Amino acid sequence: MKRRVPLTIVFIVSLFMVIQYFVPLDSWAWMYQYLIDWTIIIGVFALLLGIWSLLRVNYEKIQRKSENWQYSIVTLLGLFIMIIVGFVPGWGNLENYTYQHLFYYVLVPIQATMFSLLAFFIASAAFRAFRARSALASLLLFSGLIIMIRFVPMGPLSEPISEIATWILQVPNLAAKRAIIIGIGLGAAATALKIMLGIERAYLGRD
Amino acid sequence: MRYKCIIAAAVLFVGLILPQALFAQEDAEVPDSLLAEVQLEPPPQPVVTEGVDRPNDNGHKLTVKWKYPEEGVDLIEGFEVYRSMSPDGEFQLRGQSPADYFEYFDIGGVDKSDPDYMANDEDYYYKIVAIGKNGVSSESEIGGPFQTSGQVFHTGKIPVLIGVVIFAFFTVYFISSAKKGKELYVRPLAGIEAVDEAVGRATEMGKPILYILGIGTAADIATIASFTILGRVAKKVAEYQTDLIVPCYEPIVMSIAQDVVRSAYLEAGRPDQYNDDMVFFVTNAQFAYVAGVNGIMVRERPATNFYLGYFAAESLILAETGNSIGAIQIAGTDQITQIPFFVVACDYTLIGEELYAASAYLGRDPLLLGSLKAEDWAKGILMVVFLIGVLTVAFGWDGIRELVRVNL
Amino acid sequence: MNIFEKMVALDRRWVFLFLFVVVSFAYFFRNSFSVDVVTTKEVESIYDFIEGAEPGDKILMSFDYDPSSLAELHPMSRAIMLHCFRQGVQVIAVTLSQYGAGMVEEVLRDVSAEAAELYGREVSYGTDYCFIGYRPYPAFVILGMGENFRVFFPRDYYDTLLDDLPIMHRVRNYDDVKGVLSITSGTTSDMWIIYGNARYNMPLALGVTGVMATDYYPYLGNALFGLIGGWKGAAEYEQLVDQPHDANRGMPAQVAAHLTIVLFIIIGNIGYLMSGRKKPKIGV
Amino acid sequence: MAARNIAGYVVLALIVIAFAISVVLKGLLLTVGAFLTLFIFSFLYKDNPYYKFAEHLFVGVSAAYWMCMGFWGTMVPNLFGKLYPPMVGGVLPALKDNPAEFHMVIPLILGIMLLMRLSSKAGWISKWALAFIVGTTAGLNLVRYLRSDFIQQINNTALSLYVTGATGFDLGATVSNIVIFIGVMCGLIYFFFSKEHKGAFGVGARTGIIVLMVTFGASFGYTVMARISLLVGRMQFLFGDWLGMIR
Repeated sequence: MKRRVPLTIVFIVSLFMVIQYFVPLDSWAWMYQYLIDWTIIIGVFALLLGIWSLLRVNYEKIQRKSENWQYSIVTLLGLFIMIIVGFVPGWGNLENYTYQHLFYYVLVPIQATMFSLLAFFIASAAFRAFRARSALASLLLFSGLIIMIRFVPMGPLSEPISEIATWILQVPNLAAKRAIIIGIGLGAAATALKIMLGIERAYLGRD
Repeated sequence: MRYKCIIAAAVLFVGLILPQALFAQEDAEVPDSLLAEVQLEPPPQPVVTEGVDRPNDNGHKLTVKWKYPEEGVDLIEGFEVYRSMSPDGEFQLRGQSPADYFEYFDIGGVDKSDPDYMANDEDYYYKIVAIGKNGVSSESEIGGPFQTSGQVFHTGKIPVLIGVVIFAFFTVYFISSAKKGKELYVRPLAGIEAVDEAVGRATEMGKPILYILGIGTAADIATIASFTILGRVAKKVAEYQTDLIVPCYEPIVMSIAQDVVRSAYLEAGRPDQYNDDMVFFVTNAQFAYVAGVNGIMVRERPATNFYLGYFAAESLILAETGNSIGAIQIAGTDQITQIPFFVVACDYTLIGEELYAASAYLGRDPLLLGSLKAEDWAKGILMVVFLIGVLTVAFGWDGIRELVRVNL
Repeated sequence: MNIFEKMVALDRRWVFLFLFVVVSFAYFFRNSFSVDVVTTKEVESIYDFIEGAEPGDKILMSFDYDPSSLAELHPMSRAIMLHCFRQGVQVIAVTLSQYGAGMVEEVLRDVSAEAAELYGREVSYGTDYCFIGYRPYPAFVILGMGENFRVFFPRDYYDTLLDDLPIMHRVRNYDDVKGVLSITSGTTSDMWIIYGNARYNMPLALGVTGVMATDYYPYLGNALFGLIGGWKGAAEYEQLVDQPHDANRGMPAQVAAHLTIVLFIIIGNIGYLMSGRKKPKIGV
Repeated sequence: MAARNIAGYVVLALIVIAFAISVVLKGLLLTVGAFLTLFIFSFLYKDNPYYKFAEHLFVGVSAAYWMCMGFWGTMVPNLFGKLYPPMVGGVLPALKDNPAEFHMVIPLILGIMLLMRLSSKAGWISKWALAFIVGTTAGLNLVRYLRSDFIQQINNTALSLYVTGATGFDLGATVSNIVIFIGVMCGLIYFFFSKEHKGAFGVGARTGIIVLMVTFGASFGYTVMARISLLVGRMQFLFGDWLGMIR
């Protein structure tokens, strides 16, 4: 019972999803839309599980006074303030001033800055890894360098470099990506099929 | 008498000469007004020819077509399309069409509550009105009845159906032959061979192992493959009694990962060592998650980092931070744009399909391995098709594209 | 530890610091020196395409991005539109991005005003450009526009009948425009290729973000006649139309950063080769 | 140790002073954004209390942000609003008069099932909800991947290995097409799992990985541009919007 019901649900629902792709009728389209809507709603319920886990982990850190426990207070404060601001009865929606400003002046700058750290990390990764250690590494180094140098005005050399760069992007790039995409397509389809048939079931745990 | 002569002359002048003078002045207008009178005739009549249901859809749409004489095109502004549910009912304007375009695609509402609703399998009548440039228009005879209907099967998708059937057949065939105990060879994957070593190293150093499932949902194939690998890693970790940290981006992924790890500990005979705090939720904002995981890395200093699953731009931030703390890093994703960053910054990278294969490989489950064989067969077939494609093109036939065209 | 070993083992924070200093320097003084951008064929071919158009020709521009990619994609949108208005080419704008409509409206208004000022003529809605709006499900919209623009857009963004706009007069589908340019930050570029070009075979070019660009190079020459990738592509176009702006101003920082990284790679390799140290090969 | 502590306090004091000055000159909001930006950048040097602060704040606030978005953006209009429209009349008057859609009970039940996992006894029932989600997307994925990543690719196979252009035989294009053909074939060979990479097959796989490496290098090199743009954007914020040094 504990195993069979979930596997049956998986089979029926997934089979429906496969068949509906080929059936353009209204009733099937509606059913499809319902299923998608439902999964989104279940996903929101799941957020509660997430928040619960977050609360628990941080609460325990504070209680046990484990290393850096003070910062867990910051997390919980941020969480509560944002929730209160977002849920205060009567404010009723997310257009309210405080909520929007917390978003624009706390979330957005941190997010953008985290993202921009990539500029530094891409440089350090290139410095460390682009070395002629082996034949393969040298190829990586060579094509990476060609593409980067393309940026720099180099007088008469610019033209041929730009040609080689474009060729790499057009030819080997196409071949490699196509091979990877085909592999991914097959692997993903096979995994999906295994899930449908109940062969791949690690996601259900073992109890 | 003289009097009369003057009056007569005046009358003559007014009656004969003045009009002439006036006409001379308005020379440009004369032919125009004359023409207008001629042109007040209505433009030619359109003739409704057919109403075609659009194939491979859910109905509610119809293409009305009509004929129109070529000489009429220049005389009209365009057409108006009217529709009714009975030939003598009230006709409603549906839309316009340019003068040189003789069909109209009538899209009705799908929902019964929609005022624009157009029912399937019911009669509709159309009337086309040609609007003349002179303001006079002419109506066609009523055309119809036409019907629109939904189709049960989308014929444009036949290649996909064939693909699904063939692929499912291969998979089931090889899985069942694997079940019968046929030995299947699977080539070694460096990244997966390294798992044991990586866990062992962490144990020796007394440091934890960090396992990142990426920022996909529980439904992403990459995440599901990663669950299987996580199960394997967790079992090893339990056997070696090392610490495991699994920070999660998505609550459902977290729930499943908890089950997977708990099961692995159970299997390793150490259920008591598992607790839910090993697998926890951080946040489901991409860069907040990265910030949190970065913090964990620099503070907990894991000996081994696994990045297996769906990754976006954060891949390099994680892998570089992981590198800076000297961890062994094993990565794998099916996101093509992120693979280069993992290849550059990690010790081992599973490229695309290798990630899915790894889950089968680690499991050593004949059922899972059987499907790898099926994938290889599909690849083989594809290579043959490529070859045929190249050969046929060399001989001047380009039909292979048409055979596999999917029409939405 | 000799000098070469030091070069190999250089703390990555030196790389960070150097990069930060160089980029801020280049950015601070971006107006003091200009970089001569080397133009590439894939951008030139879009330029030539519009340059070769007759006044009165129309192109369809699909702005498939939203405000989050505005900074990266706006410069190319602007440069292309300015070029169109300079040539008297009429622009039919559409967006397939859910949050794009408001932004496109603003972009069109700003650029048309700028063009009017630059070229000293009136650039007006309905004759020089129009905006037909947004519809969901991009694949279907692209297919539908191949039949007739009016299938999904009977009226423009401002609720005017398409037939009432002089620019749309006798414009039915892709056959009646000279080409399609999609400026995109998402997956609509694939759909333009699969459902637009493969099905209707109209000339198609893309403007994409820097991260996406490598995915579309393979289509150059078959599905695409041109491709503009990120700031570099935009800077090239700005230079071609002789209207250097945001993208060109960003170029000194870009060139400096690229040079810095190349320099560090060279240092690393010299150190590596001279010190003769063997490290584990990169893993695959 | 004492010296380090003192240094730490001096830094803290300086930051507080700078913060105060900035609040006076530029307003609170911009100052908060700017300081959080600097805190995150400080991670590049090393982990420190300021980064920890920004990081933990970010985690808490973002988790709550998505929670609120999920509630107001999905639950209210799509669940409550459809189950019992009058309930959300206060916030979404447009929905008030819609008829109730009772099928929405299903996700409600599945959602509650999912939450049951917090209980140790009834936890197993949460798997029904998981099965529903996984099943839905597994079916979708099967067709989607086969169509776009497999069948679509056959569409692009019919290459000519002998290209003639306007001026006769086109050597460049011919070479390119041959490289593409061999590259795709060898790439596929690399992804064969059930055959040992030995002999001719091994040569093919080796060639495949060479093509992959060239591509990875190129993708990496090309991405540098996009990442530098991000940094320039942050500089614009710090030096332009905040400090007003550049325009």
